[in-house]
This record gives sequence, structure tokens and C-alpha cells, in this order.
Amino acid sequence: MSDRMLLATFEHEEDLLDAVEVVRKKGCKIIDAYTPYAVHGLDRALGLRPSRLTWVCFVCGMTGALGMLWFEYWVGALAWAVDVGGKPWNSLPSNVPVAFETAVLFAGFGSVFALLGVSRLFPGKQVLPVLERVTDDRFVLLLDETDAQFDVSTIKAMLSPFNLVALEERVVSGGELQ
Amino acid sequence: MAETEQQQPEPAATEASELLRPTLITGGKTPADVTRDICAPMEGRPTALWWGALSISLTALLAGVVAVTYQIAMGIGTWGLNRTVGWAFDITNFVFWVGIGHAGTLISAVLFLFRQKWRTSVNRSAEAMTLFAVVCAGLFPVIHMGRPWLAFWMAPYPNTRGSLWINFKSPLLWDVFAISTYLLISAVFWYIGLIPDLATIRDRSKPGWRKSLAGIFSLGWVGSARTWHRYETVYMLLAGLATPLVFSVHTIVSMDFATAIIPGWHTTIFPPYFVAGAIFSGLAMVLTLMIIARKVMQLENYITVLHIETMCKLMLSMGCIVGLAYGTEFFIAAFSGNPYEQFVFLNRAAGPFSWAYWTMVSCNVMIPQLLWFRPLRRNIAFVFLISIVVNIGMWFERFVIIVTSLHRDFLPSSWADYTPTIIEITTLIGSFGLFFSCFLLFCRFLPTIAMAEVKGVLKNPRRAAKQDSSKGDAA
Amino acid sequence: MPRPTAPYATTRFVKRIRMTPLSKNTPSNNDSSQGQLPIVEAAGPLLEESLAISRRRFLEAAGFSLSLAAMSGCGRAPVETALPSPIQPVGAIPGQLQYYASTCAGCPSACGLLVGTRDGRPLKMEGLPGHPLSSGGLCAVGQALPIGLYDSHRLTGPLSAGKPAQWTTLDQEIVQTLKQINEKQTAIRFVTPTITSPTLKANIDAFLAPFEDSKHIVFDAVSSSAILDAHEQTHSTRVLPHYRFDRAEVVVSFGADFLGTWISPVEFTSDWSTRRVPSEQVPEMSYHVQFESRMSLTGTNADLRVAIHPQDQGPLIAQLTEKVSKLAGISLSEPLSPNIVDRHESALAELAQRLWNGRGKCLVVSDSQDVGVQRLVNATNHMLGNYESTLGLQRPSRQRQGNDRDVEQLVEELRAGKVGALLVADVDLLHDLAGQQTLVDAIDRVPLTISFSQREDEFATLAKYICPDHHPLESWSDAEPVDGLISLAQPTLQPLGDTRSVLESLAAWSARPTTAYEALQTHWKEAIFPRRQAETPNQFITFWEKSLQDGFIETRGAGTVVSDFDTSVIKPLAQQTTTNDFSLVLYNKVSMPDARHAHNPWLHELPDPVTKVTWGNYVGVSSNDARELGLVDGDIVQVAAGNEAPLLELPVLVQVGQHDQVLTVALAYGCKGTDRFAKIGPQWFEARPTVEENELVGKNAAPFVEFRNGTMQHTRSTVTLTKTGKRRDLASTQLYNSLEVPPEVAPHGAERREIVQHTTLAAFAKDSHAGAAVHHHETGAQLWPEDHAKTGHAWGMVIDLNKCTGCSACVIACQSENNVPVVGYDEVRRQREMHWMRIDRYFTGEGEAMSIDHQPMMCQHCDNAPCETVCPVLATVHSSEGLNEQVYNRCVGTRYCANNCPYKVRRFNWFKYEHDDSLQNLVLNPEVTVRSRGVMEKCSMCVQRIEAGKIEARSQGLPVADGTIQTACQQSCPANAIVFGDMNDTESKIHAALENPRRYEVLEELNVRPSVSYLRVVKNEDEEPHRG
Amino acid sequence: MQQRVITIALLVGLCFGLALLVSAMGKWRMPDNQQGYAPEQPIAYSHRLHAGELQIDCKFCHSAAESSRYAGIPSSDVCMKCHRYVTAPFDAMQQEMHLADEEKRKPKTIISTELQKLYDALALDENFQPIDGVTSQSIPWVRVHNLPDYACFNHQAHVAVGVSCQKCHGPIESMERVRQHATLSMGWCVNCHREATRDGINGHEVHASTDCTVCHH
Repeated sequence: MSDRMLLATFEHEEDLLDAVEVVRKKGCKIIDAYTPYAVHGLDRALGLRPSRLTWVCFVCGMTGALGMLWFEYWVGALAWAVDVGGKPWNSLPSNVPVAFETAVLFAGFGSVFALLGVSRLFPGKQVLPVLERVTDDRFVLLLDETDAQFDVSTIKAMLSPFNLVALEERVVSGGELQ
Repeated sequence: MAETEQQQPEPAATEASELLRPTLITGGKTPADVTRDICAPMEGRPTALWWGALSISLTALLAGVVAVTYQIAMGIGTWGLNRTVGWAFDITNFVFWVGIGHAGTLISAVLFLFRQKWRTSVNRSAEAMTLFAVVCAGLFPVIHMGRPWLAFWMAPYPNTRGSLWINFKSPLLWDVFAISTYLLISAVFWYIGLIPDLATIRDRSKPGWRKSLAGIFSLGWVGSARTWHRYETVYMLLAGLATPLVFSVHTIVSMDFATAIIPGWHTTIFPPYFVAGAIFSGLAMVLTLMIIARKVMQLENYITVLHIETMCKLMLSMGCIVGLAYGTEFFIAAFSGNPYEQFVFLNRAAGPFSWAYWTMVSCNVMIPQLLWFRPLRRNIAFVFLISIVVNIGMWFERFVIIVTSLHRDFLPSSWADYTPTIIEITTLIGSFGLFFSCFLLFCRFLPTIAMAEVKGVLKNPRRAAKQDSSKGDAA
Repeated sequence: MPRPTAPYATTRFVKRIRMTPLSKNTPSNNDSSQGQLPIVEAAGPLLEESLAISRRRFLEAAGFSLSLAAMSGCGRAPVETALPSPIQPVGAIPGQLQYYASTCAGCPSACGLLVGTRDGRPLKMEGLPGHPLSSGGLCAVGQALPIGLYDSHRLTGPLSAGKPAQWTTLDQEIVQTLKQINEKQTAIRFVTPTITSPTLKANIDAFLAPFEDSKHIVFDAVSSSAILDAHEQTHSTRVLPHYRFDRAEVVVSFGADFLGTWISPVEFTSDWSTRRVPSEQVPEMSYHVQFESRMSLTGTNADLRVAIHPQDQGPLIAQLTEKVSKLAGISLSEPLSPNIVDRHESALAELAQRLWNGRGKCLVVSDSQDVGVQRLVNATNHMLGNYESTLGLQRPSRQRQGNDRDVEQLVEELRAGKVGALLVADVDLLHDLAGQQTLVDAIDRVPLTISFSQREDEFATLAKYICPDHHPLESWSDAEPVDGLISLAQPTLQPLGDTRSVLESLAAWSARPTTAYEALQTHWKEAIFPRRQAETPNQFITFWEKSLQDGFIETRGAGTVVSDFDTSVIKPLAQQTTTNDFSLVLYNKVSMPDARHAHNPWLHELPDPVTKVTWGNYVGVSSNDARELGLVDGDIVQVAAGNEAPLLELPVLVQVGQHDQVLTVALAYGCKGTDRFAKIGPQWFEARPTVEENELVGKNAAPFVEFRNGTMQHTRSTVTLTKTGKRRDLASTQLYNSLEVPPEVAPHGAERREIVQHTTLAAFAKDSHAGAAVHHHETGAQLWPEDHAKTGHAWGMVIDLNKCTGCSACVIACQSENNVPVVGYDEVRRQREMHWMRIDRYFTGEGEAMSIDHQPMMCQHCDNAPCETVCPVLATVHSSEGLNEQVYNRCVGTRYCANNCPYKVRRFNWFKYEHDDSLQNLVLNPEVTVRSRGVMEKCSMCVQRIEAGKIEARSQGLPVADGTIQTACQQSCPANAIVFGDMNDTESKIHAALENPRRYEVLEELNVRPSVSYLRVVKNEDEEPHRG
Repeated sequence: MQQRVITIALLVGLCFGLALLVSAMGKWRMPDNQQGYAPEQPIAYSHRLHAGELQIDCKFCHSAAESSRYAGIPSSDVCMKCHRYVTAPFDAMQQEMHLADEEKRKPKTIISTELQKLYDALALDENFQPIDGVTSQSIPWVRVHNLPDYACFNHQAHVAVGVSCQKCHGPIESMERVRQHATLSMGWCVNCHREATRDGINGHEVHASTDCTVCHH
């Protein structure tokens, strides 16, 4: 990835969506798009693969459930089998509620931490937003400028129908945007 | 619940889009407006109203702290309990607050799954309410112990007792796990929702403590589409997890009673009955807070009459379910032919605590029936009143279940009365103090409405096409 | 030693008790008794302050800062020193429980006593097995002796004119004054209550002998003087017959509360109960009729209870006598009573017939203080040939010797200023004769007044000298409750204070000083030893040893000469004017037989067996009168006799079954010094004091006692009742008194709860399972039969409700064994009494059809215990021997278990119940943990005794034999109603009891499988039982 | 890029820290664990000497162990059984004997400082006769093995089935000053009970119950 990129700003999510379609048709390389809220269908437009975080969630959940079930069985029937109200040593029904709660706990925290991990979000992370207002009301499309037949004017012409707010070139070192 | 949105459209609305979906946010707001409006209360100076409210709730909180300190210093004897009635205000308050805590997650998680876009205006504060309510709830099981300093014995930690752990057969222990899980998951859910808004605050506020704090907690959010994509997935997952959690938590709370042997407690109807009740009381409390908040924070355009009305409908339906449950209890008692069971319910309606029982019935079942009338549903003042009444009613529901079942059980020799002491009452007031203090501080320092989500449901001229598709996945 | 001593022990107490070698003057050959007399260092550190407690606090702290403590590797617990006795007394094993056979001095019944001592501290009073009278039972009062012993309010030394004095100086003064009196030949009067001790009696006589005008006056606060007087007239000797309820098939009692307070309740209870066990083979039991105006404990147990107005008692007895004489074919010249009560004609007729059929095997008794009436009672018993069968005169009872005529005379003498010296032992003259005006100044004028009281009671404060007597557990004594049965009382620790037994005081003043021990032995050598029977050893010392070991000895009678019944004395009763005003009936509570026990917190907090009210007395009002006057429990009313002096303000108690126009008030309350209990129980801002400002526990009702025809009258006619508008809630442990649920909330067909099951003798004879509850649910289904099989022991208990009279001895036995705290009026009022064992009492139904039940209720040790499942921290779990275990140190106090207990037998420590009276703490049983605040507790089936029994058996290499382990409640039960044992032991008593057709489990439809079960009540009635 | 490195570094560090913590936890003392407690005693009594060298049976002094819940700390008169004659270390007395022989005089009784404390406590004069008017005092031994008073350990029960003293008290016969050998934690008791029930005690079968109320009542 080079350090030259083109930053197109829009006012409405629809403009961004349409622009993305066109740009991709043109075969330009889109580094990323920035929006103030989750724009419906943008992921499809950008052609992102469905996230694998669901699997993380599932695995964590199962770990929690099975782990707790085993622990309860160990405590109740193996470690020290105590006669409690004449109940059987290992009464599965009474083990279910806690196991379920643990499952939810593990699943929830697992997937959240996974999210933070893969998206590299952590407290105190220093970032320089592409545009201050991107978390307010602006929609930004970030294009890579380093392939053949790249020409700012054509891009400008191409994006102008989607009432383009601004188009500027930026020279940044990679990673800084992440 | 999905049908609640197929309500009769606004008569004023003529535009096609309006026919499809009534306006959620009035006043033709743009995203920029949203940001400005919602950040306004945080950036401006707090109003006198806010200061007044805060000082009242802090006073209440202080009173509660004093009461609890005295009680822990002297002993549980400073409560009105006795050998027969071992639980009263303490567990009543516990169940009451847990109940309150339910609407929050319900509104944000369940309605999210049902694609109820109207939730966006209320979910943030509803979730906050959940958190604070659960904190209040969690307080009571601890202070109701004879030796609260040993509360940690409830946790399964490695010990030197020869592998003597804890009793996983005890519903009270299930509670410990359920409540703590619920608290943690709700907190995470709430925080995840906050991240984008925190980023917004970070970017729009000048350098200073707010900016740096927002910077730290927004975890370096930049609104990248990739992150949004994953974020949406996780948010959906959390919603999916939270929904069964909501139901499980109150189911487990109800098992404290349902698995016991005491007539009036030992009932299989309890789980659904309690969940319905919880949601009922939760909605009532959300309404109370919403109506206050929209006044105090000038958010009339974001929390519209439409929101209020929709919640009223939900509340009405819950009220009816609860009413049904009351009826069923009596029927089952009569039908079971179990004299103890029959006695307990007769005793509720006609015994020494009948006043509490009838307060409960009228507050929870009779008065809410007024919500069938549209004008009343849309009358903010009236709805506010109703929500208060329902809160009172639901508190009494728990009181009735706990006290009337205990005070006259099997052996007439040990029947006893119960009268609360000042300490108990002050503790209850204190818990309200804690709750409202937390909520007011939240209103002051965090966006009470999920900006990022509201922006997503704003009306704008070129949305119609999108809406068809979104309605597509709603169905 | 009658029972094997269990090997309990604890250095914890060795460190506070310094043993001393035998005192010089003690013969070394009786080490079984005086051998180990330790001095208790009352000032020493005590259980509460001992390390163990601070250790517990340390744990609490650790709770707060666990992690921190863990990091720091934990600080050391404070250093504890253990102080062994410098010289080990012979045979004393530290902490081991040792039993001494002795005699109970709680009242003149003189029951056999077994004093359990540990490290020289008497801790547990038990019945002496095999004692001819009490036969192993002991009442609540006897059980409660220890707390009176370790009472910091007892006098620690003699007082002269209210100031502490030296015995020597005091003796000189007294001897001087006595000499003067002897010279002046002024009267000397020695007042005591009934003295059963032959030695003391002899010594008093010897002491009084040299004086010209001397008299020993026997003053019983509630006397049976009329009975003795009547026998003086009918049998020419003034004696009290020895009643034998075990021989009586028909018992008719006119107001005599012989199971509760009358003469010798423990003895009578055990005798009576032997006749209350119908079996499948022999479905027979005694028939017991009670005519009474108040609701007495005896009345609650009668087959037929007839409520009568006190003024009707005489006439009714007269009518019965007439009927019996008709049957006996003796013609009477004139009707015996001018007043006729025709209300109960038919009942009397039937009763007379029943009595006649049971000639020689029946018994008619009355508590009347009218000699004429008692004469008729004698006549009836004579005609029925009961003398020497159910009433013994050859070997009469000495348990009541009070002579009211003497007392009346004394009062006059005092008023007349004739008395030169007044010595009063063991009775508070002024409290019990409060009715006599000007007595105070009269006594003030007496030159020499000596009180032997252990406390500064009303007379003592007035007396010139107080020469405090030992506590019974500190002193040597003996007793002859019934002619020919003589028992010894031995001290079990050296006196805690500088007190002196009456024997020694008298000896000192009559110039032949001796120790009580010597005096006792001398008298036995001279008077008792010659009376020995052939089989007893003929060496005095062996005879003495044996008596000491067994606690009692049976000898030849003293030879009472009784002339034949003199029919000429059967005279008609005097005409009496009938009134329609209220009559006041004065009585003694089962828990408070006389004012001597007024300082006993256990007895004050013992719920009255009938009213279930604790702390103080009250005015009993019949339910009809209460309804008319609009009175409810706790309304303070004023009772006055006419318009003159005696009046009383007390709260009302509405008592069903009490006759209308009758008020009842308990005596022996309002005693001086009981304001000490003001601060008992937890002190917090909403707490109400147990004793109000300048008040006492209860009010003294003695002012209403009056002398009439030479006897003290405990019923007072024409009293008035006025409301004051004030209120004081009664501290009652039971708020709802019926097995029938309130009609307005009663499910149809289930108005009555089958918690106490009933049947009649007739029904039982037909079907031994009659009266069993009909269950709507199938019971007995086990979900997990294979789990938790009880292979070893399986402890269980069966309680015979037909024997149990509700006397509540077991309640105190449990309290004393298990360190149950006293919580005070306010906590009881808030339904927070701590007794592990309670006795539920139900009045079900109306009038004479009312069924009255007593049901001991304690932890039922369910196999499917609802409490266990719900405890989050495993603080209450099930033992492999079927016990429901409560682990105090694990309990966090959620109270969930108590809520889920269908029997509501769990008790919670709402506060830290104070144990800061360092002397009082010596009463605590070291084998049972003192529970801290915030934990749950309940009946453990005396698991400490079970463990001790098992260990003892193990160290002897034997299996645990049936009966070697006894629970505290079972041991003390005068009626032997409780059977405890190993249900797996097919030879055991309990195993047999489980087979009993009358057996049932309370709430068995819940299928919690209790280890405690009950035997159904059988009433000796003909018709089918009434069912709700 | 370098962020990834940082992250990895952090994670590794965390794991390492946790590992350290866990390993350290083994060494931590749980609250109330008095293991190794060996307080100074009022008289420097040596179990090594008496129980070890002189082979005196434990039950000679702790006589109640067989018959009572408490082994009992011997009262001073038990000491006097021997120390009426043995008043000082053996060789010290030997020396005095020799000296006395040489100097043709009666050997004086030499009294060791520690034993003097015993005689003082008992208020005995040099001829071991009680001094009138002076009451004998208890020796304030410091308890080494302390159980909280809700835990009832019963010596009789254990001695009866042949559990050796050393099982709980450790190699007492080799201790100069008594030291708490075991943790005396509940787990420690319970495990011993389990083993005993499983393996029996020196050959014969026992049922060491693990019911709560066996110890907690």
C-alpha cells in the first residue's frame, strides 16, 4: 500500500452506496469507507465476507456450558458427595440453570473480546480520524491511488453525480488510519 | 410483538413512506442536528431541574446508607421479620428491582431482533436503567444476609475445606449466577452500543477531560465500514444472547419461590408469570424515566408520543397477562384440591393482608385497562400517572407473594404477623435514591439516546427505496 | 453412679477453673461427693471472651479482607494460655461429664435429681432414673436451677442492717440478742415454707427447744392446709395423703392442677401417664374428669373438662358425695349442701356410677381451701374405699405441711408486738402476705429479725440481719418427701460466695458449731440409720455411701398413727351467698411455682403451657366476658376487691374454656429486684424494655389472698374489673390457637388441619388405626430410593401425644443443654423466641366439646428436608445417620431454610444475644457452640450427646446400646412421652414405637419423610371424634 | 505492524505473570492457618528430652487423651512425680554427687532455673514442703494447637481407634519446643478421615465419618 490516497466525502449514505458501486465497477481499489452509523448494505456493496465471529461466540458458549456442567457434577457427586435434602448426588436438572448462565456469559464476553481483538480496538488507542465529521454526519470513501490508469479528474467526474461534498488527496503513512 | 408496529398510521401522513412507517423522529432532523441535540445536555450547564432531582435522590441514597449501616451494625433484628416471616421487604425489593431491570434489555435486545426501529430512541437509557436497577437488586441479597461479610462464600472459590464447595441445588445460588451474568452482559451490551457515540463526542469536543476520557473509552473508533460490519454481527449476537438471558433471569428468580415447598410459592406458573410481571414493571419504569427525561432534556422530538403509545400498548398486553396469571393461580388452587394451597389464596384475598392483595390487583390489572383508550394512551401526564401506579402495584405483587404465603403456612401454631420497621422502609427509599442518582448522572455525562442508531432511522427524502428493502428483511 | 458418665471434657474450661485439694474437714472416704469441689474463679476469662470467639471475629475480618490476608500470609491469632490445675483432684478428668445423684430443691416435692457437672461446674439438671416418686422425670423449675446458681445478683455474704458484715461479729450479736430473748422469755418464731428435710427440721426444733415461747411456723404461699386440717378431723392426724394416680382408673379433680402445680406434679404426671397408654391388646386407659373454673394444665389433659364457677365447687362435691353415699347404701340425715347446682346433675350421676364401679381404684381430689369441702372429699374417697389404695395415710406425703392457722396467728402476734425474734428462711413473708396491712411496721417493731434469703427480698431488706443461705447446688441437705423415702442432696461445687447454710447458722447460734455435712451425717446416724430395712447394709458408713450413690434410700415409715375414718364429721356445708360479680382465682404458673424463682430468666421466658405467654402475669378473662366488655389481649385492666385497698393493673389475656365471671391472676410475680431484667435482650432504638420504668416482672397478686376460717383463700369473690384504656402487648409465642383455620378463609371441607390426630377409646378399641388423617395425595413415593441409604445408625424419635401433658420441662431441658439464649420480652413479642423445642397448644372447637392438644414441636429431621436443598452454602445438610445438620460456622444467614421449613422450627439469631455476665456464662455447655449473630440454629437432636455416646461405645469396643444415648428433652420428660433411638436397631424401643398403630407423621402428605413421628391422641370418650 | 508486536508482547507478559501468580499461590497461607506456630513457653520444657530421649509415654502426662475430649495439659503435681527427685540436668547432679563425695559432705540439691519456676508455681520450699499462706499457681502454658470453638476435636475418639499422636502433632518427640506440625485446616481433617475410611487404621477397618456435626456441634 502506497502513501497516496484519495478521500471522497459525501453527505448521504445513499450517495456513498451508489458511489461505491460505481467505483468498484471501475475497478478502483477501495481502502475503506467511513460512516457515522452502520449503513445498511454497505458491507454487501464493499463485498465484505460475512464475519466469522458467530463461530467464536458459539465455541465460547459451549465451553462455558459444558465446563460448568462438568464442574457441577464434580462438586456435587465426585469431590464431596453431600446428601442435600435427599436429592440424588448428580441431579442434572438442578445443574442446568447455572450452566446456562455460564454459557451466556462466556459467549457474550468471548465474542466481544474477539471483536475488539480483530478490529484492534483497545482503550487509549491513538487515532487520527480521516475526517472529524465522519463520526457526526459525513460519509467518506477512501480510494487507493496507486494503480495504473489512476487519474484524479476521472474519479472526480465519476463521483460528482453523487453530490460529492469534497475530494482531496492525502499522503499518509500506512497504519495511521487504522 | 411485531404486530405492535402494524398500528394505524398517522392520519396526517399521506406520503407513501409514511403509510409504510410512521415518523419516528419528528422535526426533520439531520444527522448533524441529532448529534447537536443529544450532545447538548452534556455540553451545556445542567438545569436547575436536574440539580433539584439529583439532590433529592442523593438525600434518599444517604438515608438508605445510614439505615443499612445501622442494620449491619446491629443485626437483621432491626427489620420487622420474625421466625415465621423470614423474608419481606428485602426480597420484595430484590425481585422488584430485578423486574425493573428487564425492560431495558427487552427493549434493546428483543426489539432489536424484531427490527423495531422505534427502539432506537429509548434503548440507550433503557439499558442504563437496567444496569442501575440490577445494581439495586443485587444489593438486597447481600444485605439481607445475617452475616453479609461472608457473602463471598456464595462464590465457588478454591478453599481449604476439603473440597467443600457450594450447593448448586440451591435456587438462591442460581440467582447469584443469573444476576451477575445479567449484570455483566447488560453492561457489555450497553457499552458496545456506546462506543460509536463516544467516538462522536471525542471528535466534536475540544481538548479537555471529556475529549480524553471519550478518547480512552471509544477504543479508537473511526467508523470504518469493516469494523461496522463486524460490530453489527456482534451486536446482533449479544442481542441474541441477551434475549434468552432476560427470560432465564426472571425464571430463575421465580424458582426461588417455585421450587420451595410453601403453598403460594410452590407453583409451576411462576416462571412465565414472573417474566411477564418483570417486563410489565420494567416498561412502567422506562415510561416513567422517558417521560421525565424528554421533559428535562428537551428530547420531545426523539421520544415522541408514538414511542410512548407503543410502550403503553406493550404495557397493556403485559398487564393482561399478569391479570391472567392472578386468575390462574386461584383456579389452580381451587382445582388442585390441596387444602393448604386453597387456604393460602383465600387468605390472600380475605386474610390480614387482603389490603395489599387488592392494591396489587387494582394497580396491575384494573387501572391499566384504561390504556385501551387511545386518547389516554397519548396523554403524557396520564401515562406518567399510570406508569407510577403500575410500579407500585408490581412492588406489592412481590410483597403479597412473599409475605402472605409465609405468614400463615402449615402449622397454625407458628402463624405470625409482619410489620416493617423504619429501617426497612428507609432502605427501600435508599435503593430508589441510588437508582435515580445513577440515572441522573448518566443523563448528564453520556448520550441518553443512541445517536449512531437514531441517525440510521432518520427520515430523508431518498430513503423510500431503502425502506422497502429493510421492510423486506423485517418480514 | 446411676448412669455411665460420658467422657466430655475441655481444657477451655480447665483454664478457668482451679481445682483444690479436699478441704481439711472432709472425710476422704466420700470422694464420690465432696471429692471434687472446685472453686470457680468467677473473675476468670469466659467462653465469650475466650480465644475461640476472637477467632471467630478474626474470621469475620478475614471475610472482609480475604485477599489481603492471603497476600500477607495472615497474621497470628491472639495468644491463648491454658492453665492446668496445679494439683489434679482425684479422679477428676478435665472436661469429663460427671453425674451426682441428689435431690431437687426447686419445690417441696423433692424429686430425684441427677446433677451433671463438668470441670466442677454443675451444668445440667436431670431426673434421677428409678426414683420412686419422680421416676426419672424433672420439671422445668428443676431444670432451671443452674442459671439461678450462677446469678451475679445473689448475696455474696451476710448483711447486718443492710451493710456487709463478718460472720463472726454477726454471730456474736445474734447470740447476744437471742440470750436476751431467752431471758425475757419473749416469743421467737421461725418461719419456713414446707421443709421436707428431716435433718433441718430436727435442727430447727433443737435450735428452738431452749426457748420458752418458740414456734416453727410452716408457711406455704399456696398451701394445702385445708386438706391436712380435714384429715386431722377425719383421721385424727394432720397429714397429707400420698396420692397414687398410677393406681387410679377414674380420676376426678375439682380444681386440683395435679399435672401442673398441685403438691407433686412430676410424680403425679409420671403416675397419671402410666394409665394413658391404650394398646391394641388392652384398649384401656384411665378416665379423668376435671371440674375447674380456670384453664389449668391438668384440665387441658382431662377426658372430660367441666368449667364451673368457683362458688359451685363445694356444692358440686357435696352432690357427688351424696350420690356416692346413695350407691354405698349410706343414708345421710340431711342434704350436704344448702346450695344446689343442677347444671351438671346428669354428669355427676354418671360420674358417681363410674366411681362406684371403680371402687378402690379411683381418686377424688380437690384444691379447695375450705375444710368442710375437703372433709366431704375425704368422705367420698372413704366410701369408695380409696384409702391405702389410691391415697396413702400410713405413709403420708410431707410435700405440703403449711399451716395457715399458725400463719394467721403469727400475723396477729406480730401486730400485737408479741414477737421478740422472727427468723425467716426460704420465703418472702412480706411478698406472700402482702394482703396483711400494717405488717411492715409490725415486723419493724420486732427486736430481732433474721432472713436467710439468698437475695434482698422484701422481708430481707426489712430484716436486721441477712444470713444468706447457699444455693441448693452448693449445700448438703436431705429430704423425706414421702414417709419412708429419704433422699440426699449433695453439693456439686464450693459456694461461690461467702454464704452459709441454715443448718450451719443455727448450729453456730446454738453454741455447737458444726458443718452441714456433719450435722447431716449425725442426724442420719441417729435418726435415719435405725429405720433402715433389713436388706440395706448394716454398717452406717456403707449405708451412707449407698444412699449417697443412689441419691435416696427407702426405709421404714416414721410410724404415723391414723385412726379410722370418723363418719360423724361429715357435716353439711355452710350456706354461702352466691354472687354474680366477678370472682378472682389466684393460682401459680407451672413455670413459677413460688417467688423464690422470680430471678430465673429461663423460667420467665418459658411460655406458659396453657396461655403460651412469657414474662410476667396477666388477668385471664373468659372469651364471653371479653366479648361483652370489648377486651382484647393486652388491654390493661384494673382488678379491685370492692372499693377498698387491694387493686391490680395488668394486661388482659382472653382465655377460652375459662368459666364466665371468673378472673385469674398468677401469684409469685412482682417480686422485689426483678427490675434487673429491664435491660435483658437486644438494645436498639425500637426495642421495648422487658420491664418498664420503675416496674417489676409482673404484679404481686398476693394482696387478694385472705384468711377465712383458718385457711388462706386463693379465690376472692366480688371483685370488679375496669378498663384503663392503656395497653401492653403480651409476649406470647403463639398467636393463633386453633387447628381450625379462620372461617372466612377456610377452604370448604378443610376447616380443620390434621396436625394433631385424635380418636376416642371406643373407636380405638374397634380399629387401632382410627383417627388417621385421610390424604388427598398419594404419599410415600420415593423419587431416588437408592440414594442415601442409612446403613449405619438412623436416629429417630417418637412422641406419645397421649402421654405428653405439655408441662414444658423439655423446653428448659433443651435450653440448658443447648445454650439457647434468653432474648427478653420484646423479642418474644416479635415472634423471635429462640427455644429449639416448643410445645404447640391448640384449642379446637367450643365448650366441653373443645379438644385441647399439646404437641412438642422441634426439628423433624426430614430425610427429604426442604431446608437443605435451598441453602446456597451447604450450611444445612443431611448426615449419614439421618440427622438434619446445621453448621453454624458455615451459615451466612439467608433465612431461606427457615422460610422453607414446613414446621417452622428453625430459629435465627436476629441479634448478638449478649453473654457478658461473666458469672452467668458458667452455665453454658462447652459441648455446644454459642451461636453468633446472623446464623440459623435449630434442634440438633442433641448431636453432641449422640457423638459422645458413640465415642464412649467405640472406646469400649461395643455397639451403641439402646437407651445409652438420651436427648435432653427425652431424659427430663416426667411422662416418658419421648422415645429416641436408632431406628435401624430392631431391638430398640423406638423400633417398637414405630410399629405402634397410633403412630403418624405431621404433614406426611408433604413426603418430607420426618424422622420424628407422633402417637395419636386417644380420649376416653364413647362417641366418635368430631371431624371438621 | 509494530502494534501487533506490542500486542503479542503484552499477551506473553500477561500469561507469564499469571503463571507466576499461580505458582506463588501454593506458598500463600490461607487466613487462620497457624502451621508452624511455636510460641515461647513459660518453662522451657523439652518434648525431645522427655518423649524422645527418656521415652516417657505421652499418656503419662497427657493422661486424659484416652478418656476425654481433651488430652489435657498435665497439672504441676504430675511433674513433681519425677521432679521431686530430679531437680537439675542429670550430669549437673552427677557432678554435685562427685564433689560431695570428694568433700565428704551431703550433696546439696542444685535446682535448675527452669525447674525453679515449677517449684515456685507450686509454692514449695527447698524441702518441697508447701509454704503456708501461699497458694499454688497454675503455669500459664501457651496453647500451640488452637481450634476455633465451633470445631470439636475429640482425643478419646481418635486414641480409641489407634490414631498415633504423631499423625496430627508430628514428630513431637524430636521437638525441643512444640511446633504446630499440621495446618489443622478442615480439608486436612477431612482428607485424613477419608483415607482412614478407605485404608483403615493400622490394619483394622474404621468408619471415620465426614458428617458435619461430627466436629461442628
